[in-house]
Amino acid sequence: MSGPDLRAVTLVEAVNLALHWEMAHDENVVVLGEDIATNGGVFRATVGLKEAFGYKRVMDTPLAENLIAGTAIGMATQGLRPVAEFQFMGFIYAGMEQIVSHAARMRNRTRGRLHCPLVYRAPFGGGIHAPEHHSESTEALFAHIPGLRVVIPSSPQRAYGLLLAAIRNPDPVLFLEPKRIYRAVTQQVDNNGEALPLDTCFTLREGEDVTLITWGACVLETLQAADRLAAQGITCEVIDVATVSPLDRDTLLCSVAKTGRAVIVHEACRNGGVGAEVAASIAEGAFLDLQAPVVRVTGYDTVMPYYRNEQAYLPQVGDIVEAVEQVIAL
Amino acid sequence: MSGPDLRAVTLVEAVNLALHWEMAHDENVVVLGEDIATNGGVFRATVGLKEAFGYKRVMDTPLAENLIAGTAIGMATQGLRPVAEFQFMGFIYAGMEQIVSHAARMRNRTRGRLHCPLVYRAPFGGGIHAPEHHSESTEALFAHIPGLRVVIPSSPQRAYGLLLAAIRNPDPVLFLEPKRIYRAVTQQVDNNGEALPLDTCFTLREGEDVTLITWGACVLETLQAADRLAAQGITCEVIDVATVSPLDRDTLLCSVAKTGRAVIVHEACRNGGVGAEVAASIAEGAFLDLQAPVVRVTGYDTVMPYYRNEQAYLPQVGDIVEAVEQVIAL
Amino acid sequence: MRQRHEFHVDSVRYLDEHGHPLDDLPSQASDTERVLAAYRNMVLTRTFDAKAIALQRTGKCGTYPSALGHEVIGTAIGQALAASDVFVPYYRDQATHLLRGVTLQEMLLYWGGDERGSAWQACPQDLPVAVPIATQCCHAVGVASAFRIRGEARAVLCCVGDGGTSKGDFLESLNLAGAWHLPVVFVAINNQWAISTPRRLQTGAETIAQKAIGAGLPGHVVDGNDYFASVDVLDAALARAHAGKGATLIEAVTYRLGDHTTADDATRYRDAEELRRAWDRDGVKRLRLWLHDQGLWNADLEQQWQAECKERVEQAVNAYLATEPEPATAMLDSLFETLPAALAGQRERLASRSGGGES
Amino acid sequence: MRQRHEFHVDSVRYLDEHGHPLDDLPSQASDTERVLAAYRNMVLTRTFDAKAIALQRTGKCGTYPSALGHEVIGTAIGQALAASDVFVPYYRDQATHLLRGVTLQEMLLYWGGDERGSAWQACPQDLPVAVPIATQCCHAVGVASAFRIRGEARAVLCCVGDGGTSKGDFLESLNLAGAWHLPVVFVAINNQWAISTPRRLQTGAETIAQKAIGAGLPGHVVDGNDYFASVDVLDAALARAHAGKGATLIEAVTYRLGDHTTADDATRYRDAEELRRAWDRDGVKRLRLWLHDQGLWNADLEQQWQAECKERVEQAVNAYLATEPEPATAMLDSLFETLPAALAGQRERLASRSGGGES
Ligand SMILES: Cc1ncc(C[n+]2csc(CCOP(=O)(O)OP(=O)(O)O)c2C)c(N)n1
Ligand SMILES: Cc1ncc(C[n+]2csc(CCOP(=O)(O)OP(=O)(O)O)c2C)c(N)n1
Ligand SMILES: [Mg+2]
Ligand SMILES: [Mg+2]
Repeated sequence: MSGPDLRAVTLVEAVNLALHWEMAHDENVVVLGEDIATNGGVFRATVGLKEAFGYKRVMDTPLAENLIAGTAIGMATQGLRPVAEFQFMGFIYAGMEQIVSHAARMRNRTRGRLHCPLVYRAPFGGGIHAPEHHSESTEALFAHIPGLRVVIPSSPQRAYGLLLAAIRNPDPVLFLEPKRIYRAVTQQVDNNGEALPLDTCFTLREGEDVTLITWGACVLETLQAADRLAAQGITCEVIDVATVSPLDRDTLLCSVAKTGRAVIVHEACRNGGVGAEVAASIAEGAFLDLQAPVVRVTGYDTVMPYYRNEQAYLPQVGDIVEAVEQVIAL
Repeated sequence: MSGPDLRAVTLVEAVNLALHWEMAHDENVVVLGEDIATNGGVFRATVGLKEAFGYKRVMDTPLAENLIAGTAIGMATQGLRPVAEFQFMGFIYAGMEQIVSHAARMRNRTRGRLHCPLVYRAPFGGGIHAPEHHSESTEALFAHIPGLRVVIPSSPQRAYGLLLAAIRNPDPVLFLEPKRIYRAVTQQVDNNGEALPLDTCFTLREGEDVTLITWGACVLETLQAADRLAAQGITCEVIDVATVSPLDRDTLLCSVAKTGRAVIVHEACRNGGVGAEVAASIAEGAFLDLQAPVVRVTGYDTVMPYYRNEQAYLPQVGDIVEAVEQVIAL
Repeated sequence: MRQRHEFHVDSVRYLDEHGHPLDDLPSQASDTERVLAAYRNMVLTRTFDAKAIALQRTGKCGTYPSALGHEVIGTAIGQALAASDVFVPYYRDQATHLLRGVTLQEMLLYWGGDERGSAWQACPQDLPVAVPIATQCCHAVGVASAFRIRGEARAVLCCVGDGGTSKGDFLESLNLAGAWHLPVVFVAINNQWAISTPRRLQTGAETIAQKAIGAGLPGHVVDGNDYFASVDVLDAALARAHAGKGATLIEAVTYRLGDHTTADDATRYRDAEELRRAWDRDGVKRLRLWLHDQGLWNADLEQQWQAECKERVEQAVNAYLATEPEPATAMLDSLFETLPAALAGQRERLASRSGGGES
Repeated sequence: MRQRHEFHVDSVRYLDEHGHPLDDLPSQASDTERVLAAYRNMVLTRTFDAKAIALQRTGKCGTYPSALGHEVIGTAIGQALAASDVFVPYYRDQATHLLRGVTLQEMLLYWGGDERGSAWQACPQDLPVAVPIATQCCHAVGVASAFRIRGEARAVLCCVGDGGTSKGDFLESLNLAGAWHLPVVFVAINNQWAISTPRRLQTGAETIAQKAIGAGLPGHVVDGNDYFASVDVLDAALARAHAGKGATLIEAVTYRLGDHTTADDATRYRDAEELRRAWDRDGVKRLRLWLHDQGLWNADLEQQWQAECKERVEQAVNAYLATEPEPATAMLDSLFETLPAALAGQRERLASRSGGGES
């Protein structure tokens, strides 16, 4: 090819681009899910794949998430690299037994004889005025499952690079796409098939006073909060965790060693969210560095309200700013 | 009745006693699950119920956990108080969608029009030399679900009193029974129908130097560790969390305000376990009281090994002692 | 040595596409009041439906699933159910909800993103709309079990889409209904599509009704655009349930005449010609033609009723639009019967923020 | 206007309880070597089974599910499968595993609480034992899909218990097999019990085979204690799958002659008389009688073969008992292909503790 294939794309387009790239370069990659072939996915993430790679490799399934999860496992044990879509994260629970009891365990169970190089994709999170069950952020349920990676991109570039890494990874990855920012920004992506590293946080912004730790759509509000705080002379280090499990504690602890303060931001409800693990890890690992308690800015411990009240549930820029001011004041 | 009906019972017998009491006193209580009627449950927790209350109220179901979970919801919306058994916690995942998306949400969804006064019982935890999937401790998955209570007894008395409370509770309760200690000890239980409070930690032992926080079967090793440490002149406050969600943070914070140190013990794997929430809550809420980092003694971040190696996975008394010595040294 | 075990399902139709009887009509056809009430409910549903879509298009309502094409079977279900029965819906049962007494305003609140839209006053035991496909089937057998346990001669009717019949919940529930002889009627609303997935990709079975066989239940295919066939089969199945004779699966064949929801664009995956042919089989038109033929209906009555429907819908829309959102604290207040102490702080925080919006 | 859609399943038997043909035997009966190999495998399975139970009773093995009563169908499956096919077992398929090349020692390791018991050398593509009931059915359709996608003429055979046929996984997978014309054969091993739950409480259906109908698949009932009937139906179903003609459901009727597992006591819930009658229908005895009648087997051969089985099992037990447990670090080493950095500390901790036992 001549020169880089640069494209200005949204996050969801980057997902689509990565799928196209990998299907073209690895014939073992197949895609399955509800409405993903002919319709191209309800969010258009898989559009064009069926036309490019045929119905054999791009499969509309019957409506059964447990079946989708389990079929992908069966495929993966035979050397395919299935990328299975849950139409919304709110419908992943029916697939839980397959994910927890099989996808995450097949390699360990068979001492490496069989393994599951598969990706489960699901749009997740609230803020798009959707009906009930269309706004889930339950990444914590999966982060607790040994053998499973949970990866969350928060920009088009990271969506592209991390999805390629996820598909190439020899072990199962739950790839959660923050649908609130599916089309929020456009970024130049070099369509060169280069993956980004898994298991690694991305430091989006360096700062001295406080470490802001977040992932997914909340990266947006967190960066905005960092801007506002910069105007007040407070510099924030902003870290996108990206792989929420296994957790790259080193990057987090290094940052807190420098700043002495941490604020965690996530949309999921607080109790038992991934923020709890992050906070516990920092509180333990950076005990002597901490000048203030690790604070969490999160959703409330309740069901995501229907859309008239969903903004009242979601962490806002002001909440993050307030939390930072609080920990700085200590 | 004349005088108290005192009985020396094991934990699993206490469960059985509470079920008998409540079925006798509330005709809306019904029991369902696999092998629970004629066979009396694979652990004998439901033995005698079918004979006492008939097959109409004590139902052997077909083999389908999703169905069991959902059927109980339907029953509960019509005023019954179903107590549904998952034969092992390792088989609860198929019921996850019903639990997360319906049991925990029905009241909120209908603004109180319908609600789910039901109990899901499941034996959980390892250490009984069982095959794969029979040793799960994934309470964290459920603790993160708003609208659901997660209750774990750790003695015959608490099994009796908490199960009564769970059945009478107007909202769904996941009642996890630590099967490793199903028959470990016998305790006098007064079969008087008196419930114990939910949402409340139980302080099993008072101490000054460190707070040991645990639940379920690990209460046993934690108390043993406290004994050993007492011999070294270290006094431990031992708290049985009992209701792991919603979490009684007040009791925990009060204790740490006194001791300045906390060690959390649980059998589930560490990453994203309930210990993370406990640690994060203490690190935030007792920041100024803490003289040492909050430390967790837990299972490893892996699938519970088959039984030849399960003891290597499970937290041992020595691990707890070592952790306490560590935090005391700081 | 081979032995054969034989099974069957039947399929039922009474009216052709022009509203002409193909056969003697069932006795329900002579209940003029019932038939007219049915027709009126179909038109009301259709009027509401069009309005809800319009509201969504102008940002005044959330994603909405049109019931266009479901009016006949939905109405037949609403009529067949006794008030004391329990209806377990999926999310495209507007026609039935109306007959159960759910108000237009409640329906608007629900799709307008307000939980109070499920706090139905008129049918407090009916289950709310189930969004996770087929999950409601398990609730239906639970409700039916409750009736059986208490010895009540009540029945449950549960709807599920053709897509939903592929999901374990439906199949497991059907099986339990058979094993426990439960008073439940499952109606699989086969509208030929599950979003973009055509019926033929859901299952290799010739009919959905035959899924009853694996559960040991009777199965019927009915033309869900044929009001008389629908009421006939439904009445019989509910009578069976009320009499303690067990469960039934009915496949109601119809067609989703609209997009899947307002978030969907069916032209991406659906043939215009197929849609046109489906309109020829529209059951509302079919019943209107029959009523005309009987002299029970005419253009004037139609115009009057349409005007009345518009008026009712308009009033409901106004009431809906005038409804203030709940305070943000509502998100915690119905989670448990009593707010656990652990959540008190969060409630205070919500209460202290005006509306909970951006600060 | 009513129409009827008709369906059927058939049921097949060749031998009566005394090993006497009820009909002309299928061609497989003339393949003496195959029949003798089958009988030998049944006896080996039964010998192993008794030993595993004895080991458990003396604390040398974990909870073990006896295959007593499953030897015939399990052997027939093992013979019907081609080496290049994939077997997707549940947990009572010892007879089949042996024919796939799984070693007695591997089986002991597995039930003895050692993960290496699933690292099968001889059949690396077969799926491991599935403990969560019916979940393996979804894997089976996934494996079959992989074959179809790659255009390979290989087939998958998946076993599930009668209890397992109530679980969504089985029903969903059956449906997919029908919708996608997958090269998969499901064998529902109907041994009349799911722990303490009798077959009649699992489903109201007269047969399990008829669950095929709802998926648009052919269904067969076969006497799973009748070797000839079993191989006949299995060979045909696998031939169908290999030829790309789609999936089949076979209900193999047998009886669980033992307790559910060594942790169970079936006398609590099962009638002694029922068990006695089931022994009359034992398929191993039945085949032995037939072999005797043909002059292909006799008491001497029986004694020799039993001795050989005992010897093989004894050797495997010795090897098993001599196998050191894995080091504790093994619990992390196969979790991922490469240990993530986040787990390095935990691995160090495990490595630093001698065996990881109590300190
Ligand atoms: C468990 C689950 N998976 C996916 C979805 C997303 N979804 C909503 S409707 C739908 C199609 C349903 O089709 P069908 O059951 O035929 O009902 P219809 O919409 O045609 O009335 C899907 C896939 C969902 N709501 N629940
Ligand atoms: C999902 C799940 N639920 C429950 C169990 C516990 N359990 C193990 S075997 C069994 C009965 C299975 O019966 P069946 O499918 O008929 O097989 P069989 O044991 O009779 O061969 C049960 C309930 C399990 N292993 N998995
Ligand atoms: Mg449909
Ligand atoms: Mg069985």
